[in-house]
Amino acid sequence: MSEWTDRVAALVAAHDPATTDRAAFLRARFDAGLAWVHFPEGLGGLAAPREAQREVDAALSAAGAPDNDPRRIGIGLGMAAPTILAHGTADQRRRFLRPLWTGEEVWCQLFSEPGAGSDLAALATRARRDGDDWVVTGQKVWTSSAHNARWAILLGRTDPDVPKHAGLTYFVCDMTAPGVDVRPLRQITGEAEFNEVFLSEVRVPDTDRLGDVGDGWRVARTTLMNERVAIGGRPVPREGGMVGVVARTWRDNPDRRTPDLHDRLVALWVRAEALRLAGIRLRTGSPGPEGSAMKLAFAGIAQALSGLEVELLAEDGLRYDDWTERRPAHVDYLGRGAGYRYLRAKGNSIEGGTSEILRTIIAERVLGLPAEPRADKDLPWKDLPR
Amino acid sequence: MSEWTDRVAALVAAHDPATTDRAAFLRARFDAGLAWVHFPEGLGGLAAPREAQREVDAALSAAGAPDNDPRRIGIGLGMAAPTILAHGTADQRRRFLRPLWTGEEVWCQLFSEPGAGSDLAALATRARRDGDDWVVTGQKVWTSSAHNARWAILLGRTDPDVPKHAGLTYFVCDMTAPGVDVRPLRQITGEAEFNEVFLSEVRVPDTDRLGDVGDGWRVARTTLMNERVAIGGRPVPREGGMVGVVARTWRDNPDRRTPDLHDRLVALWVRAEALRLAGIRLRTGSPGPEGSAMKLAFAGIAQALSGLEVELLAEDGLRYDDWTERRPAHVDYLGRGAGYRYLRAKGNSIEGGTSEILRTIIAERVLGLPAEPRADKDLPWKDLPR
Amino acid sequence: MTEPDLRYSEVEEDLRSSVRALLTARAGAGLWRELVGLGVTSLPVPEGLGGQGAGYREVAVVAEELGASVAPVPFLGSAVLATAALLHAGDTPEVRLALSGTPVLAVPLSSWGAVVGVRGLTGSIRSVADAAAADRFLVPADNGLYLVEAADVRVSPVPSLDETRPVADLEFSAAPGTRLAGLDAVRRALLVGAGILASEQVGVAQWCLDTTVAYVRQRVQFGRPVGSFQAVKHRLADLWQELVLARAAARNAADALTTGVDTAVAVSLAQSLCATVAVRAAEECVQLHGGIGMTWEHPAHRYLKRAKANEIALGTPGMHRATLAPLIDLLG
Amino acid sequence: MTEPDLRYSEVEEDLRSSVRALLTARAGAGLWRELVGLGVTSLPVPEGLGGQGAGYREVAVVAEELGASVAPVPFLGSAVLATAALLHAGDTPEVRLALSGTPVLAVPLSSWGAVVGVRGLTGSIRSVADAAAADRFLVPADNGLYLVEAADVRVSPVPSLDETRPVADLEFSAAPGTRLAGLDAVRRALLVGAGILASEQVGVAQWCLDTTVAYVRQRVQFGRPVGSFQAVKHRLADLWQELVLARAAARNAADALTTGVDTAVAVSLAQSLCATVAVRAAEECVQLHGGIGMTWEHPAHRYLKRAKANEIALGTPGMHRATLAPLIDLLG
Repeated sequence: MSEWTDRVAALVAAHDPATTDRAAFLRARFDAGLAWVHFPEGLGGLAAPREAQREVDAALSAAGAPDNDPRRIGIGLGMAAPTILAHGTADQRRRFLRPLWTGEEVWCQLFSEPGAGSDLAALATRARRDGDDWVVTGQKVWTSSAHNARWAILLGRTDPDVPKHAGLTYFVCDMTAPGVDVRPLRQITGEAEFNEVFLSEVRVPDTDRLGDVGDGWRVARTTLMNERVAIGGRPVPREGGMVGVVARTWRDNPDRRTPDLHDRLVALWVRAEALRLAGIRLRTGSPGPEGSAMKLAFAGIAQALSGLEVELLAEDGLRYDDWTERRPAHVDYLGRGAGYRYLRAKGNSIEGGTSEILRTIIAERVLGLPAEPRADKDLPWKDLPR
Repeated sequence: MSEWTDRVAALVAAHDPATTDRAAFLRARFDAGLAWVHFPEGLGGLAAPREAQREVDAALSAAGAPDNDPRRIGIGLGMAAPTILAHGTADQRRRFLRPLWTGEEVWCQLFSEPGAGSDLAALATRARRDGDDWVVTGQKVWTSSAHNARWAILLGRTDPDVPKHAGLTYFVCDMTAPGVDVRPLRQITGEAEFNEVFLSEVRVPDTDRLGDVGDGWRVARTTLMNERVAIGGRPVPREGGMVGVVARTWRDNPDRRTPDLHDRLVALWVRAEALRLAGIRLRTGSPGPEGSAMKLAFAGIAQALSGLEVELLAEDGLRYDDWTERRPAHVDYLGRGAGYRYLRAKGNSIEGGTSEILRTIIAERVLGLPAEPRADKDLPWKDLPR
Repeated sequence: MTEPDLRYSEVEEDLRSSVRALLTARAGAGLWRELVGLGVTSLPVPEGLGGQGAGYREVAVVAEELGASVAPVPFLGSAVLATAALLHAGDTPEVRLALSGTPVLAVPLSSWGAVVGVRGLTGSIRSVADAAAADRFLVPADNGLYLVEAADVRVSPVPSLDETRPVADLEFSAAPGTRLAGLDAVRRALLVGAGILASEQVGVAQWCLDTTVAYVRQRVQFGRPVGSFQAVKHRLADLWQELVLARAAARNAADALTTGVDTAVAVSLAQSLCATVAVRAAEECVQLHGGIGMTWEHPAHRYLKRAKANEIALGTPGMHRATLAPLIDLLG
Repeated sequence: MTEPDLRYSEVEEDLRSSVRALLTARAGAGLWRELVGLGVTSLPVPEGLGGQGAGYREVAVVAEELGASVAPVPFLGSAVLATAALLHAGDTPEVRLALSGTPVLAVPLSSWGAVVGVRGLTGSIRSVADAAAADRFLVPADNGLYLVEAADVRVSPVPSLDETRPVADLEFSAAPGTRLAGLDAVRRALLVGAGILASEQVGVAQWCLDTTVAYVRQRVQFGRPVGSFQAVKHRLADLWQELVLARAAARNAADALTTGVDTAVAVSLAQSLCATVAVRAAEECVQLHGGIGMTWEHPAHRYLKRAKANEIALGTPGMHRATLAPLIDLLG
């Protein structure tokens, strides 16, 4: 029909998904420029409009082609890849993007630290130059996939004597290198979704630096911008997500209903549906600043709904499905119990930008309210209060 | 029975309330030290414990004695009197306190300005020294009773070249002096409870200064502290105040009830009753910082209740009782309609310290959280941004 | 379910600009005539019936702008409620006659759900919006909707909480009238009215937010703009976020009134949200203006009164949640 | 109505200090024995029955401290619920026997209002708090409350949302038991339990507030203590204000349980408020700790889980509002 279905047909003809090894097929797909069509030729794309991807994916899916299990490699696809594309050298793009996309190499992100959460730019992990290498020492936290990852994107402090944003440099870190110690971080749900990563004198070759020395904050903004775009971007059916789960619990438990819970549930259903509608406006309109409202509202609604579900379940709400310390590949809101949902949803207003930070962003960038007086922007990092 | 009933009996025997002129009786009561027993002798009191007043009042009331209509002279009793007692000269106390207490002279307060609300210390009304007088020019606002008042307590700026708190002086201002122009200020309720007061070259004799030149902020703190103590200080019966009014509307309108309004009303009844109980703890315990919580909670509850009442009244909630621009002597929550209550209650979180200011006070003085960095405390007033 | 179109089209944005220009230039008595002249009062009326042949999406845009200016015009009572009832009644000479004037639907503005008619056009109806502007009334009676000349009705204006949309009491004593339709026309009018009112509420809320933001940017206390204080910033950010949801819901209601898809859900969804957001925005506007927001002189109070009256109008949020529950299979 | 005494007496403050000292010094298995030894588990039991002859005001102070430390002891199930039921049953040898051990009331912890008993001591009861610690159970059966030896009950612990107050399922197969009282003893126990739970919730909330305040005072981000940011300050001020109301309500419930004046109103008033305040305080505690509050290592999660489980325990806030409404003549 279109150029895209033709290209897919050609790929599938040359590499029959039924008989081709999965990794081999994905490599062939990458080489055909059908991995992410908006990427440049030779790097998995064809410099085509991003919108064409949907048609390509649909045609491949119809042809029975395997996908690259995007949930498993979300950080690579969503954060590392756009950053490498924007700031990497030709060598770095060639080396990293293909196995990243095929999933042969998993990526993780070494940004947050115990002392640098919302104030990421204050991070303390030190990277000292030593010949052709950098020697990295510090502690990172909230790292998902670290235990499966081959590579990490890493922000380190290369100059403590300049203001905090100016002393950062962005690296690619080999997670198999000596000195990288990954430890599971157990959460209030009982699971260990994330890790702490201790870096002791880890050597990173200068060729694995992404962007200029001291330009790490600018490079990281590419990463973080792509993180935020990902939220609220997908079309969702009515009652998709948490509201659907709780509505089903409601429908399944007629004897547990009370007028109080009823009015609150309908009010939350309304908010969830309005959020879905706002998502439609956001996707079909100009990208605008509504994205941060989506994440803020999403967290509030998910937390209120999951809290209500526990209340509704009464004597069953007092129980928990499983306290085993598991290491799940992704968050399983739908497969787990109400208590899990309640606890895990508490993270929605912390991870990927706290609700407090989002409110400040909205106030300043959307509403144009003045920033607070700040003393920490111009002082040398080493002189900042901690 | 007690010393106090004896004293009351003696006063009543000497000045039979049934035959004595009201003002004469009140003057006699003042001279007998039974006006405010905790004030010094000769100034309407007997240097007695404040608690004794309740017994005195009860005995006088039982004897049919007139009172001094405390609602009409609230600012004099509640704010001017304690300030004059604490900071006035012997002459000033003698001159002002007796007619203040008897109600023969009404007092008002000239503090707030259009540009100095929450930030009262930034006020701009200028007081220049001229011989034995001060010449005062400026604009004051939110002045209740100004149109009936004989005297005002006034804060003026006597030195613009020092930081804002240091350049203020506290005066007593004759409201009949030339240059004092009182204009009613209409509110969103339609009433003009308050006034704007324009001061043009008003001459205030230096003998009417209260406290030292430049010490006005310290004197004003006495006034403001007494303002805040007044709130939440009286015993209230269950369903006293706004909650009782709205509960009666509920009981009178069975056909207008909905499950939504029902749950909200009971929840607000709970909060109102808990606030009343907290008031009991506050009164019977040490005075502590709970007072600011009382005002904060009071405003929120009154606003939510009055909003609910309008909703409950449905087609009657669309109506208003009276838009006439009246000049009431006090707020009449119970005598007016639901719409009035809704609108007037909006002022509860603004007047006498906004809810925002109260939250900051609680956070810093009760919880011990750090103050925000401030640039306005040390700059000369004239150099402050405006 | 295909996704609704919730953007503002270019045509709709042009319409918004003309209405806004008119509202900025004009106030007072002539405004309604000018709006009629511009055609914005007959948008959903087919061209064949003398209207613009547009839809409720466009009506909603006008309602937003009228909300943002709390314009004292009988748009809701006449161009929305009465017109919707008349369009439901079908094309008759009486309907054409009524559409050519300023008809007003004679129901208490608080109506939602059941409509009790006057018996034999004798009786009274309280708190009718925009009644003073009417040349004819559409009156629900026990067996249908009747057209009654305003001259045959005793109209008693009452002091209204929202003076920009005054209500009045109507009295009928065996008034002469023509039957136009069944009472389902009234139910349709209330549905349309509630859906369009959501956009008006969005307009009210947006004005309150914009005005508050502008004020706290320039108002200085403690040597800083009030709008640089974090608690103020976060509250306004939350309000803006609520408005993002409310606008999506209001647009969805306007679209559903036009397409006829899932209309009852869309309308009650929007009313559950938008009424509350408008009240909250207006209350924050008064609060964050401090003393000046409590004065008669500042416009904030007109928005507060409109928002609060609108919260009662055409069903409270609680009533709309109760309406919604069975439609979305969430029974109590 | 004379005003209730809502202060903490000196005796109560002394009691608080001893309990707090014990909780600070001790943890783990021996804690319950030490509490028993201190006499704080038999406060409302008359001296003639081997107790302290104190009242529910004192029990409430202990509950506050146990809440503030989320101590994993069977205080609620045994020293509050079971003791209240036993005291209602009157002085019999069986009651004396039960009071000398660690009896537990065998109802789902979520119970409020109607209690459905097991039929002929055969059947099951789910989600019973503190069951694993019981030496005897007080079991509601169809015609009264029975004393059953724990050895005659199958106790199956289940994973609990709040691991500091684990619940278990009980199974009875024609268990031998002695009838102690009618089911009104259970209703009395639930009333006492709900009233005392309010004080526990105040203790939970106070710990969360204190811990959060301490954290934001020392945690620096953007070159300032997080606690100097106005939005954080105002939220904590609001939380403190809620806690002032909650504490007044909880004290009032404890006082009413002691005096017997207006008890049902006082208990449901307190539960309507305190459960919500504790959850809110715990949620704010997690949120304002940021990432560290989401870890298993930090104690915040134990308070969150206790607060949330307590919100269900002995009637949700909504159920207590429904109970309260007719008592205060606010019918729906």
